[in-house]
Amino acid sequence: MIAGLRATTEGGADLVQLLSPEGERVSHPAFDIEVTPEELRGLYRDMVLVRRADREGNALQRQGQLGIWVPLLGQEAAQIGAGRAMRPNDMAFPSYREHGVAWCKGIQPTDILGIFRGTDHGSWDPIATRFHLYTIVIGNQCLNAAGYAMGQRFEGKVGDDDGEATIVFFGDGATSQGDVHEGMVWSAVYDAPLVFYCQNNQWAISEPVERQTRVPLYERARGYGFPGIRVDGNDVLACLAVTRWAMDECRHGNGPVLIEAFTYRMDAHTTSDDPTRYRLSDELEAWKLKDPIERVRVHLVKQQWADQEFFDQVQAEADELAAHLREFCVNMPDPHPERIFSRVYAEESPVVRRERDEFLDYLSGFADAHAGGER
Amino acid sequence: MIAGLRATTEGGADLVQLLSPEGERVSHPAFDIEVTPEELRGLYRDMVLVRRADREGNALQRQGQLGIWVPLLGQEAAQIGAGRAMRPNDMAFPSYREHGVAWCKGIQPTDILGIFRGTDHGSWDPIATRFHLYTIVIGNQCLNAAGYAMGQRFEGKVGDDDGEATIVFFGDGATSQGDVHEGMVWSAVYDAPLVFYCQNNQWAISEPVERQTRVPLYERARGYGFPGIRVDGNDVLACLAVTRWAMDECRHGNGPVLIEAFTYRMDAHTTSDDPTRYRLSDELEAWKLKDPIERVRVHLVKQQWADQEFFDQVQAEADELAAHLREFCVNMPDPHPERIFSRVYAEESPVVRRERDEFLDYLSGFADAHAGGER
Amino acid sequence: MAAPTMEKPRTNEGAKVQTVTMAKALNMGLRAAMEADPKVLVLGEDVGKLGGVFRVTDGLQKDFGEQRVLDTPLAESGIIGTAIGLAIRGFRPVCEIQFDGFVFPGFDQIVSQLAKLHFRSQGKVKMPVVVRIPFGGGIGAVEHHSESPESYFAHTAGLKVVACSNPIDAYWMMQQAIASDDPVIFFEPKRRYWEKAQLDPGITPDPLFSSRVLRQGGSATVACYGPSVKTCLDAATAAEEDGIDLEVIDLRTLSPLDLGPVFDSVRRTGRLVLVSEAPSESSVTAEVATRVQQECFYSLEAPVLRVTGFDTPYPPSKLEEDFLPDLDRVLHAVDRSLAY
Amino acid sequence: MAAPTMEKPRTNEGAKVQTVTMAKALNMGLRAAMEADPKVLVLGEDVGKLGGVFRVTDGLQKDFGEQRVLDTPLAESGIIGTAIGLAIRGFRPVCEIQFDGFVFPGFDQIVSQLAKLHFRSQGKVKMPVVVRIPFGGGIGAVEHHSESPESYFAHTAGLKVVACSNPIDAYWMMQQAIASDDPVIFFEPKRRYWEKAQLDPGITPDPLFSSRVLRQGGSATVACYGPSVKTCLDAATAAEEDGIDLEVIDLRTLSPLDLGPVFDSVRRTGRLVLVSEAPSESSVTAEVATRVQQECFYSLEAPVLRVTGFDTPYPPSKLEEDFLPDLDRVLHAVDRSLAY
Ligand SMILES: Cc1ncc(C[n+]2csc(CCOP(=O)(O)OP(=O)(O)O)c2C)c(N)n1
Ligand SMILES: Cc1ncc(C[n+]2csc(CCOP(=O)(O)OP(=O)(O)O)c2C)c(N)n1
Ligand SMILES: [Mg+2]
Ligand SMILES: [Mg+2]
Repeated sequence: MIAGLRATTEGGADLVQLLSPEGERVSHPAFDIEVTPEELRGLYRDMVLVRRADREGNALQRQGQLGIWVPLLGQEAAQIGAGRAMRPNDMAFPSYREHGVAWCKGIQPTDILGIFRGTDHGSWDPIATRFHLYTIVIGNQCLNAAGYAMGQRFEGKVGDDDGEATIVFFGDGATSQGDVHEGMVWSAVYDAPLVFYCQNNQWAISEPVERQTRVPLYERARGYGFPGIRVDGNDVLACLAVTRWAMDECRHGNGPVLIEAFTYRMDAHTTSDDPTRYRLSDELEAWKLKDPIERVRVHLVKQQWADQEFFDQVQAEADELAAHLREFCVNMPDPHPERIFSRVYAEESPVVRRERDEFLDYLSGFADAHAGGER
Repeated sequence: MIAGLRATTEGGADLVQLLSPEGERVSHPAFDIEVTPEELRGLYRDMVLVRRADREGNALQRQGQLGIWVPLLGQEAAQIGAGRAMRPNDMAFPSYREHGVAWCKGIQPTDILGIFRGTDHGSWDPIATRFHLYTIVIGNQCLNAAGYAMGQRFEGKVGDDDGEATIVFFGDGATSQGDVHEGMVWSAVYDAPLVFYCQNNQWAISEPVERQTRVPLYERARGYGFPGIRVDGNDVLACLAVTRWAMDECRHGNGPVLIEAFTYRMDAHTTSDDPTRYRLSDELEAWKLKDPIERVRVHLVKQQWADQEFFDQVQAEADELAAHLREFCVNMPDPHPERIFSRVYAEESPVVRRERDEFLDYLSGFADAHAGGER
Repeated sequence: MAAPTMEKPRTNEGAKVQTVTMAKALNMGLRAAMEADPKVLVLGEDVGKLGGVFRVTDGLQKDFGEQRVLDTPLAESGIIGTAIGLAIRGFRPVCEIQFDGFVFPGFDQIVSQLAKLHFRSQGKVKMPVVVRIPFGGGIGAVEHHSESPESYFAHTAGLKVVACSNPIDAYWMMQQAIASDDPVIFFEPKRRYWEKAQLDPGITPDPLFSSRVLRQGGSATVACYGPSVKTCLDAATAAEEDGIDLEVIDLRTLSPLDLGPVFDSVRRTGRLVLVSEAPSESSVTAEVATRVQQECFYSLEAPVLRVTGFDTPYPPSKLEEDFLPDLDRVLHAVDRSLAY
Repeated sequence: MAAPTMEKPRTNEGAKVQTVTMAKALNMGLRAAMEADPKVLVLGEDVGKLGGVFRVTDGLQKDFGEQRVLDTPLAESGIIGTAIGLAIRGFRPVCEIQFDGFVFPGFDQIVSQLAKLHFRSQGKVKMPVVVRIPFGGGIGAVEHHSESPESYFAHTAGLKVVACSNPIDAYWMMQQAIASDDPVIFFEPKRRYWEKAQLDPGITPDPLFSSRVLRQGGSATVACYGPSVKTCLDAATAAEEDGIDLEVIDLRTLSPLDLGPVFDSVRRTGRLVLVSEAPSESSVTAEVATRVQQECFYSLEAPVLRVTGFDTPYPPSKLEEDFLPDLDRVLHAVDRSLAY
């Protein structure tokens, strides 16, 4: 790195934190919230289940059941905090790692498998669930989200406490893309009710965040004239509080807002990646001490808000979820070749129709080879 | 406009100014410079000549000698100030309106005509003159300039007072483009010796600057971690001082820097444009009081740094330049059809060769129609 | 579900016949679509107060307001990318790209999102987005203002691509494109903006994705689109004097191609000349030629020939008369075809 | 002035023969070019410490330092746009685009600047930039990682476009592309990265912009490039058993096309099948077909046929075996051609 100093594990003085890595409640002048024991148990459960599903996804890939898996390990608090800050009418635009946000929007982990098994490009209904399909081309979704949020505004759905808002997820690496910039320009100029939620997990594959910026990413917002906040992305309470505030700002018409959730990618970039080639295990060890789930568990115990039975039950639920996921995955049927030509357009194209007909005709010449697959 | 208030003619408290519209010297704590009478006369002469050439370009277009003209009227100080801040080894990347910067880099106004007459896409040598060809696709040049500046750094040409630097010109509208953002990201991360020189002339064709941003454009720099300065773009001394400082910062290795030259496009966007459709003449009248040349003239007179003879002589020079420009323009030969196929590649392509041979052969069938044109 | 409009477009019976330029016809088409559906938005650079640099959106912001006709920030990825988001929200955005050469900063959003979202979501997300692009040369402009980028889009699965060639088509095709639930890249031949025709809003137009025989003839077939259509019709008129009887087909839709009429014609004439301003390599004309030699193999009496812009960057405008296919070059190719 | 290297490439006489994968051969080619010229830089995402997601740049940063092998910020327009600036400054940048589908954010800089600066400046500015793109399907990847975007570039005047198909070509073509003073879009068939061949650095390679007959035969000609070359060679082997003798041509250069060997071959065989993973509409295979029907009109005994990816977005990977041209589909097309 030519410029800048690397101090990955420290978020700096501006970091909003409500629950320390040691499980202590910290107060914050601007973003404090009250949580009930039940709420906190719910957040804990979310994180444990999401992590379990994530680990199962990883295992399924290792066993050849998935082509690739994109782990969220370490980012559970950032995602569950943000996800639980959303209201049903709020819209989310994920990148490709937001299995935790998906969970909060009611997308089943099984719905996500198809992308990574290669049977579909995303199977859920983004309109009905208000959770857009995963976007793989880095940064694209920031503009799509800006447009959607502009639409919320144009429809008069913004301006009071019943307003709607949108949240878009992207990584630290993504901040370099022109589309993310343009998304910020548009949102600022059109007062779009959009929360830019950057999970700074310190790495863009092998590149540390210093390859993308000299200064903390939340400061980017200043240049556009809207607030930027850095939150402890491993603190589910802080993520919840800050995102809830930001979404509320937006639904009241005071958007956009940038949130930088300062977190860490504890696993590889994807199952195809080998992080030992570019980062030291020390770093991972330091971050393990800030584990997003552990601090909640400690706090629940300290406060006597949860007993062993609760933890056991969550564990059992997690195991069940994982078993279900595995069961579902190994039984997923291969798609039928006709699927190649399916719904390319709303109004079918004669070109696609010709190619489909010719190809199916060609296939019918083979007695059995291509018999399988679901239509 | 949904957000923001428009106060076009006011640059705000942070505006760096050294010469008021009334021709009074103003001192500035950070950017003051000493100029000799001779220097100031030189700047005056530059601006008068450049304006005269610009007006002649406009007239030539009106008379059908040029296809289009892009006037710089009103931006003489912004361009001459920046242009005269450059050293011979410094590189400049213009957009399409920088006839004044071109002048400072030794490009003759006649060299520019071909682009607007349609005989070439830029006739000067960007390597020898260190003035890149005009870039028409908004924003592209910011990345090209960042790369060039990185190259200066990689070659070890940065780090002391003999260092080199690069300056890139773009408009207020351009700031919305992804490429401008990426140029800032790259320059910041690689400490590129690059001055981003935004001429905020208040308009991007028909769109006021509020369509691009909520906050002053110079604040954009903060988000990338380098300085942003707003200078009175109609004050040639302030532009010179701030740009000289910024270039020096860069050549010493402290780049990049963003300068927003707060100015006004006093004419149409191009000769094809009709600004009466979108802006009030009041605005123009207000800006006329801030004319970049007039204030220097007043100052020269007040200080008794120039007499009538000087002004007459500059006027005569200007008229001569205009006459030469006109003479040159009307005598420009049309290019030969072979030029279509000329130097598409460094190593000729057989496809282009075939098409050229076939076409010239085809043309030779016409006795005279296509005889003209210079090879 | 197919867009309802393709088969039975809305007709404006009772509206009166008038002489209009293509720019005006496009404006009227936009206006009709905006009146018919409050979800239709227009976005682009200078489309509002100025009415677009070609005045195609003239008066729309005044009548429909700033929330339906948006002067956007200056960035094409932003225009396309937000239009996609608006479409996800249920709007039907019509984007204007100011000139052909400026579509490229928005190319990624077009190829990666606009073209793919319907397929990706298997129809759960519709993309009724129109991208209007004034295209082609002949107006004496500087670089990047005279290009013919249609092949990039025709090559992109998931997009539909059309080009109008006259005011009447312009009026109808614009409304049909906006009514389509698929993304349509809509090419407008800018040097034909000021040509006039009698527009009868009472008729029933042809479907959007269809080509059309404009002139019947038996000597050879000439297929073209956009700005070249007038050139080819003029060439046909000139050829008539030499006893050559050209059939002229306006392709109108470049993706999907509607080649039925071309095949029929070539089966009769045995000869085909394709005309386009775009560079030839890996282009739409190459696709048409390939399909025709395949489908009309036994009918062709000469190879399919092309008259196109050259495979060079667009030249300085003093050379564009040479660069662009003109009447002489078309006739020269016809002669070559007939000589086989 | 032509780049000197095309005719007389630098040979490494004395270097020893070894068995290498294509990924390794590319790595060796890059290394040789970097050793030969200190102005050669490598830039891209993850090309440094990681050595690229396919390890093609493995070890280069370690040996040449961070100023010659740059892990760039994550933005493709930035990678191409700064490479252009570096080229103006006199460097010879080699950009890596991580996967085919991610070249589009950089498309504008490629089309508007990289392709046009030489022509714009009439040679005063050279653009010796190589853009490496791992392309094609068959690796079971998620969306955007299996595309074949070569036609977009072949259609763009001012660019040169090549595709290697085997380790030996990979080694030489990479060096030749870097030595070229023109911008070269360099396609690497990613599913062939791990295939091996014996590399003899002592030989004199073919020129970069040339196609090559890989297998002679008289029944029909099959022309292909990149990942399809192996498929076609396998098909030829299979066809042999049925007494069908296929001539297989590796096009290698997609722009400019080097069709002399194809014309020669078709004049002998009378039949041509083109194979490519890219969608067919307005593509490179369309261009080849069009040129061949024009140049070999009287020799063709069957229309030129194409076996390509379909005109649909790339499907979920469980379907890619069906999407991609395979041995059976190639032979099926050969049969259809022979049936004419
Ligand atoms: C336009 C584009 N370029 C490159 C890639 C390949 N790629 C996938 S993820 C990734 C790194 C992203 O880093 P970041 O934005 O920090 O998100 P994270 O993966 O860390 O969540 C890259 C380079 C891509 N998907 N899209
Ligand atoms: C990518 C791109 N989009 C659109 C245009 C058309 N266009 C030319 S100049 C201009 C406005 C530029 O405004 P600004 O950046 O403020 O510069 P100014 O012309 O005011 O100097 C537009 C939209 C273009 N040249 N390039
Ligand atoms: Mg990251
Ligand atoms: Mg401006």
